[in-house]
Amino acid sequence: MKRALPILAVLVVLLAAIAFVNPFFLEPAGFLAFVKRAAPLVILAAGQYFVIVSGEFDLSVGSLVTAEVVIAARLIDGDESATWPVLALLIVIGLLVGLVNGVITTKLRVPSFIVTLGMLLVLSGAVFLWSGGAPRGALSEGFRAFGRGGLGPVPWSVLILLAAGAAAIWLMRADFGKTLMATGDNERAAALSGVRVHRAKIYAFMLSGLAATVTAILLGGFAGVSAQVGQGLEFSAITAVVLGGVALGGGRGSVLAAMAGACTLEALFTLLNLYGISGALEFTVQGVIIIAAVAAGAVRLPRKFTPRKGDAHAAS
Amino acid sequence: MLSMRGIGKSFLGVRVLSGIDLDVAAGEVHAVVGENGAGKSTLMKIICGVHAPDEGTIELDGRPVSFGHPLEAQRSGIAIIYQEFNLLPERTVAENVFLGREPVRRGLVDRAAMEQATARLLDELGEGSFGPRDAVKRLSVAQQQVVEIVKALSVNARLVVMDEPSAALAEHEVELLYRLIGRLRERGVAVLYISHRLREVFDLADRVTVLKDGSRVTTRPIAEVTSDELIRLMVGRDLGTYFPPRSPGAGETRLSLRGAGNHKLRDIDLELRAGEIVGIAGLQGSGRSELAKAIFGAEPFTEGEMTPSRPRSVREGVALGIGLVTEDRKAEGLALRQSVRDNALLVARAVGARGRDGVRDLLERVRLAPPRQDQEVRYLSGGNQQKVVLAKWMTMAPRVLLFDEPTRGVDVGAKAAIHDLMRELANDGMAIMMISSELPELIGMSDRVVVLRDGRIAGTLPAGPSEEAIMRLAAAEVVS
Amino acid sequence: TTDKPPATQSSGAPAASAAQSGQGSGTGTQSKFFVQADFDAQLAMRSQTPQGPEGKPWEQAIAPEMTDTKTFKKDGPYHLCFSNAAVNNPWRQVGWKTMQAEAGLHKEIAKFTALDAEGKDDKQISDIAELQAKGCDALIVSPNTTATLTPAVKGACGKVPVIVFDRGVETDCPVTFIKPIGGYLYGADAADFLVEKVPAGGKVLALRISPGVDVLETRWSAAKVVFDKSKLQVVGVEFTDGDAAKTKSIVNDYIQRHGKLDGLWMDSGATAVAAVEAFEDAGLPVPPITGEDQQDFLQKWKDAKLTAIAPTYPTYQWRTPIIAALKILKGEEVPKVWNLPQPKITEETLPTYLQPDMPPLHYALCGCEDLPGFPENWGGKKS
Amino acid sequence: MSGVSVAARLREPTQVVFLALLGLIALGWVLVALDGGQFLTMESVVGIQQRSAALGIVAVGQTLAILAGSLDLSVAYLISLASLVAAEIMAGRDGNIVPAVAAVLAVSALVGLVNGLVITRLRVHAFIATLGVALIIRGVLDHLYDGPAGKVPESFQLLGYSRIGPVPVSALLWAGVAVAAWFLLSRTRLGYRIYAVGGNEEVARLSGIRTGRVVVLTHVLCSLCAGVAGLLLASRLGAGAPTVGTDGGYDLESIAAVVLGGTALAGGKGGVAGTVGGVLLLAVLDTLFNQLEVNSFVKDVVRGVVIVVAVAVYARRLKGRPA
Ligand SMILES: Nc1ncnc2c1ncn2[C@@H]1O[C@H](COP(=O)(O)OP(=O)(O)OP(=O)(O)O)[C@@H](O)[C@H]1O
Ligand SMILES: Nc1ncnc2c1ncn2[C@@H]1O[C@H](COP(=O)(O)OP(=O)(O)OP(=O)(O)O)[C@@H](O)[C@H]1O
Ligand SMILES: [Mg+2]
Ligand SMILES: [Mg+2]
Repeated sequence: MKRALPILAVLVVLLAAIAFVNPFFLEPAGFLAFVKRAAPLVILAAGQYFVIVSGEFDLSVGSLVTAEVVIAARLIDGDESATWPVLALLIVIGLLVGLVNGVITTKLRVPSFIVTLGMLLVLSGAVFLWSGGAPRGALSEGFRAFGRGGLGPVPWSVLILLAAGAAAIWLMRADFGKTLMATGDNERAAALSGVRVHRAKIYAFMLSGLAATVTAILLGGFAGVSAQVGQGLEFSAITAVVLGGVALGGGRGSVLAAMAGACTLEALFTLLNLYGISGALEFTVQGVIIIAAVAAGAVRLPRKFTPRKGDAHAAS
Repeated sequence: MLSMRGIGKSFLGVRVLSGIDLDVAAGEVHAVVGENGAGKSTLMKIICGVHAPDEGTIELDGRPVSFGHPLEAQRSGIAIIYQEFNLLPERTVAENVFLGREPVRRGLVDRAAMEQATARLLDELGEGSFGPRDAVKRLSVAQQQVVEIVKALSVNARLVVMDEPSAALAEHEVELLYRLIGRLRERGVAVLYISHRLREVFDLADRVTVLKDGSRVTTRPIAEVTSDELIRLMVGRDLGTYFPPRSPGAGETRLSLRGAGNHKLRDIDLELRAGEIVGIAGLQGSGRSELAKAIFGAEPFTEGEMTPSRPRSVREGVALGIGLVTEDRKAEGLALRQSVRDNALLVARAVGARGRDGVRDLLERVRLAPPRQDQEVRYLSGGNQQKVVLAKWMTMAPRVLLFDEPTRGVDVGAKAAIHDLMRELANDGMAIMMISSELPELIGMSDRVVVLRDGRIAGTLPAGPSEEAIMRLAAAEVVS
Repeated sequence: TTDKPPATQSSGAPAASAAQSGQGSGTGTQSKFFVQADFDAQLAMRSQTPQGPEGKPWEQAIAPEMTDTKTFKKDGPYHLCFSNAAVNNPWRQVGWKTMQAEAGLHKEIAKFTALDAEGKDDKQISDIAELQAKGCDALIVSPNTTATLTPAVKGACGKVPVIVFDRGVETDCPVTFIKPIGGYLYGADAADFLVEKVPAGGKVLALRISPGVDVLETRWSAAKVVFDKSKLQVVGVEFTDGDAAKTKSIVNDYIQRHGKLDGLWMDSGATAVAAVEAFEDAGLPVPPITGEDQQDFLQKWKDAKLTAIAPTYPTYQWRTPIIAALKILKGEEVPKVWNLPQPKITEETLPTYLQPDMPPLHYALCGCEDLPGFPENWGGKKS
Repeated sequence: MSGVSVAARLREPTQVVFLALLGLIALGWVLVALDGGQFLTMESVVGIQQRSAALGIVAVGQTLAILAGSLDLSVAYLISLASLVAAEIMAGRDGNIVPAVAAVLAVSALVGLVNGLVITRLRVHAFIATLGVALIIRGVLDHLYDGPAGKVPESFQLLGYSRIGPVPVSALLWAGVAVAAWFLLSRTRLGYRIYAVGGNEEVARLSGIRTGRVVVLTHVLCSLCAGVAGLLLASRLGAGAPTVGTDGGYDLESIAAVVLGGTALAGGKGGVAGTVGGVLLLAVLDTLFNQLEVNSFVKDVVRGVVIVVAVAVYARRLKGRPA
């Protein structure tokens, strides 16, 4: 909580700025709409957080999201009764991709940057190979409900976000989170204390895969089938996590702050949009703000690229 | 030649040094001693331009200097052997020695000159076991320390700072170091020498400065202090007897090895019994650490028997009730950016064990001072860090605890506390194995000393052996 | 084509520059891609009757000016080569399938070599060079970008007959350039529809994919001309990157800001359904909207009884280059610029184009129904 | 050199990548022969060189950044920017070539300087710093351009199209850049320091190296390489294009090539020779795919697998040795 304070403060300022321009934002419906929009990235960032805090990267989440949506559409093909089996299958796929990422990273000692870059290529190639180049089929209404519908006035995605956020915070307080954090901080010391460091990292990758699945379900539900859903999400998620003050390289930062970082990023987009800095220069502003925020918040962050000693697989 | 006045330094608002005055004359060996965290390394780093002092002045030959970067200190003729290892494993010896000061000819690096100069320095040191073109990653710890020394010498410095240069050296290598320092002194080079081994201080130094809690206690010619007095100045109290009394007798066998071996070890027969402290002696590279890691399951035995059973992994070792206090606590023992509490609970969490409420009591029991649980471990002094490592294992109430150099780089006060604790644990029925390169400690603490040589047991000596007896077994072929 | 004003006067930030536009129609400055003569020519073709076989629009041509090809005449069998810009979106996907099927129809084609440039200009340049060395009898090029592929195409023209389609190049060295009427007509058709259906003063939102794509720029610039003359108020011009989620969010924002919208202009149909859903989710009636001939939109149109129109950029144009190549190699004359008819789908013609068994991103005007392998090869189900 | 040390050298990743390259060529030859074609024709050799030149030049720069323990994700947008600056200033006139090249190099150096300063002075992780700079350039590009612009005169297009015998000028340019970088790394102080900073920044600093300067200089060099690649692409396209860098995927692909060449992502280990091998490997793979007309989705899958497998092989080889 203490570590999340600076980013929460930034977030509050941004939200206030939004509300200033757009008073509708202060109404429950307006605010819920914002949370709903932010939910997929926040969940994805929470997943990415586990990987980053364990000292690794997951660049494959964007293409995993795309793949999951394309797979869902083709398998469901508009058939309502296929919804739940396919949802289950998607979760399995997400976990499996995480498992493969994790196993190759830990057991074959390939830097995760490369593993997940490879996975990005493989996923995007394979899914379109399978679907013939463009998405086919259609999502069912039942599937779409998670991203579109709601429980009364509260969108499902907001509820899912709350549940996912609570689960992530709980996980980081549990033994798993504490040992994962120690692993990211000093892998060798953790291993010599009996931590199953490989398993912990593999779980982290699987959590990231799971988060990508949930994100895919929410995004696919929100907007339907598209081949672009996941484009660039990996960089947004990593940026969000780092904005939350989580150190690349591992062992430091809180999951709440990472999620707040994602909200901040989303609020930033909204704000830029509201102020009419749409389109072109938006990226420039975004770039400047990200650098500034990280520079301001990260005076003590290590800036080297996974240079920890005893980290055998960082050497290729 | 070097004169410092009123040096002060704070890290993140914590005062580490205040009002330090220090003078070093040409051709003098000036020892700096003090407890862990007294500020010795910090002071040295200020001299070498790593840290800038918050206050105070430094004069070199009467001219005030202020170094913004190690490079500037280097250019003023100051060289340093850092406490931490400071080499690039992927590069060659010569490249490391001339790192940042590569000789150039017509704008290009002159490899030949670099390698010749390195070879000459290695020769001077009588080091023939490796050459300038060897990659540092293939050298042993002791050889790497020699490279560090060569690196400092190659600067042709007027002042050489040595921050615990002997910590990784075995006795005969320390001899080499002695001779080297003697030669530097003859050339009129000043040496600032830091060590926790008081014997070295008395052997080498002309004067000694004692630091305590970031302040200078005194500076005296070495002839005017005794060992006990020096300890009192450092710790602030008399330490009395060095070692706690031995326990009356050993209990049941907790662990036994029959013909155990792996890639480094051969035919190890060993028994560890409840209530007993077994000391392990040997030269650098004799396989002491390997033995501890093999018993623990980190680098398992591949042959022979071990009862109750042979662990194939760390977790199996932990499940057998074995704990290992590693020799390098920063690299292998602690997650430095996590809190004291999280580190103390690491083993318990890793194996999903209960009993986490007792952490506070445990931290008090290991005499962590002050026992703040939420502090990040990296801000603790070496001795306190070692106590956290101990607490980490005690949460599991292990049946066998292996200590690898438990007091390396630990000050005398913390050392005594750790010794007391080890004996206390043994008296409570734990079986303890202790590796140490410091023979007095090994002799004082052990109920039995097992000497390793080349991965085999060279012999076992009863309680209270002489140093000569140990060395004869450890270095048989050197003597013959 | 040196009539381009400096690039710095771009339409990159339409929303921001809207205020400077004297007319206050909110459409911003005109695109540098706009060429009045081409605009007029395309709109004129709207009313012209195409020549060619009935029911085979891919063989028809509007106002053709024939060019002689006797010099290229040679005996079969032929080796045709194709440098494709990319197969990275459903439109190109459907087109590429169609072209392959068309090539399969002709026994004279002994070999059909195709290289995919994966959307990289540099690779397409190498690809064209590589194809020249393969002994092709004719080279078909679908350029990735207009300006940058020009040197490569020029280089190839001297060696083999070159056929360019979809997007042109800045040289007239190819034997024929095949295209539907064009983007101006597309954009104007859509805008005219809104002008007709939306009451005067109504608020229109224009959604574009991304700036700088010539075939899309013409669509918007034509719409701009139409809107500027109308009484409609364009409240925003936004880029969606073809991203459905972004589209939905943008429409949502506009609904929030303006209470409601009266019309929705889109430069392509890819995200039309997402835009429709934004209204549905907000519990508002869907205003008149323009889409494209993709099945998901047509389906939505029918299901939600939308007031809509779907201009097209027909994928059947992918059949024509094969046909043209054969004609050229047989010495038959072909149009120098082959303008294919470009129909629009209206409420009346909707039922004929809606094919429920085809995938949602399938383009209705593929002209592929009579080709072997239909519908499975296009991802459809046999009904 | 004794036989033992030759064998040891063959275990180095750099050598492995060239062995893999030979293996791939053999495999390609067989596959294409089975398909009824001929693999390494004159045209495809020229094609391989031309295809790899731009990526090769960027990858050489990226090698420097990675060796110094950093990395550069901004190269793709910088390439686009460079191509536009070049084409706009040249504006089709021969006389403007020199100022255009100078301007491109200046802009590139500036971008590298910013990257380096953000990393060293503001202490932002290289990943985020260069990603941020990439976004900044992207915004500027999007704002100023919405399509190809400028014109490269015919004389400058010779750089991209002409060749000396079977060797394209662009390949010579690449070779020149690679040799210069190799020379820099193995013979100059800066090169030694790049290895030192990448190997362990703290050690380098304590040894009297101004690590900040080294990182900044490395980034300037890396960006200059990207600028040169941009010039080359402009000469091939005949114009500047705001998407030429990103379409080519030069950011991630150059990192992949470097790693494929056996340079450690963590820095301090590897070299330019490996990178050249890595780039050639990717280019031969591409040519093989082209000859077999493999669809682009299969290519992605194969490329992904190759990269991961290669690095896994390097990791295995290192495992067998004493630490
Ligand atoms: N970079 C730093 N940031 C924060 N605190 C530091 C830093 N370096 C040293 N300290 C703190 O300063 C104090 C003095 O440390 P220093 O390393 O100088 O002690 P020392 O006398 O060399 O101890 P030892 O005998 O263990 O080497 C310690 O409390 C240490 O934790
Ligand atoms: N000649 C050598 N070459 C490479 N590595 C070595 C060599 N000698 C020892 N090592 C490594 O150094 C570490 C310490 O070695 P070992 O356990 O044999 O020494 P030790 O007797 O425990 O000495 P100490 O504990 O004082 O370091 C081990 O990790 C070992 O692999
Ligand atoms: Mg110290
Ligand atoms: Mg040891």
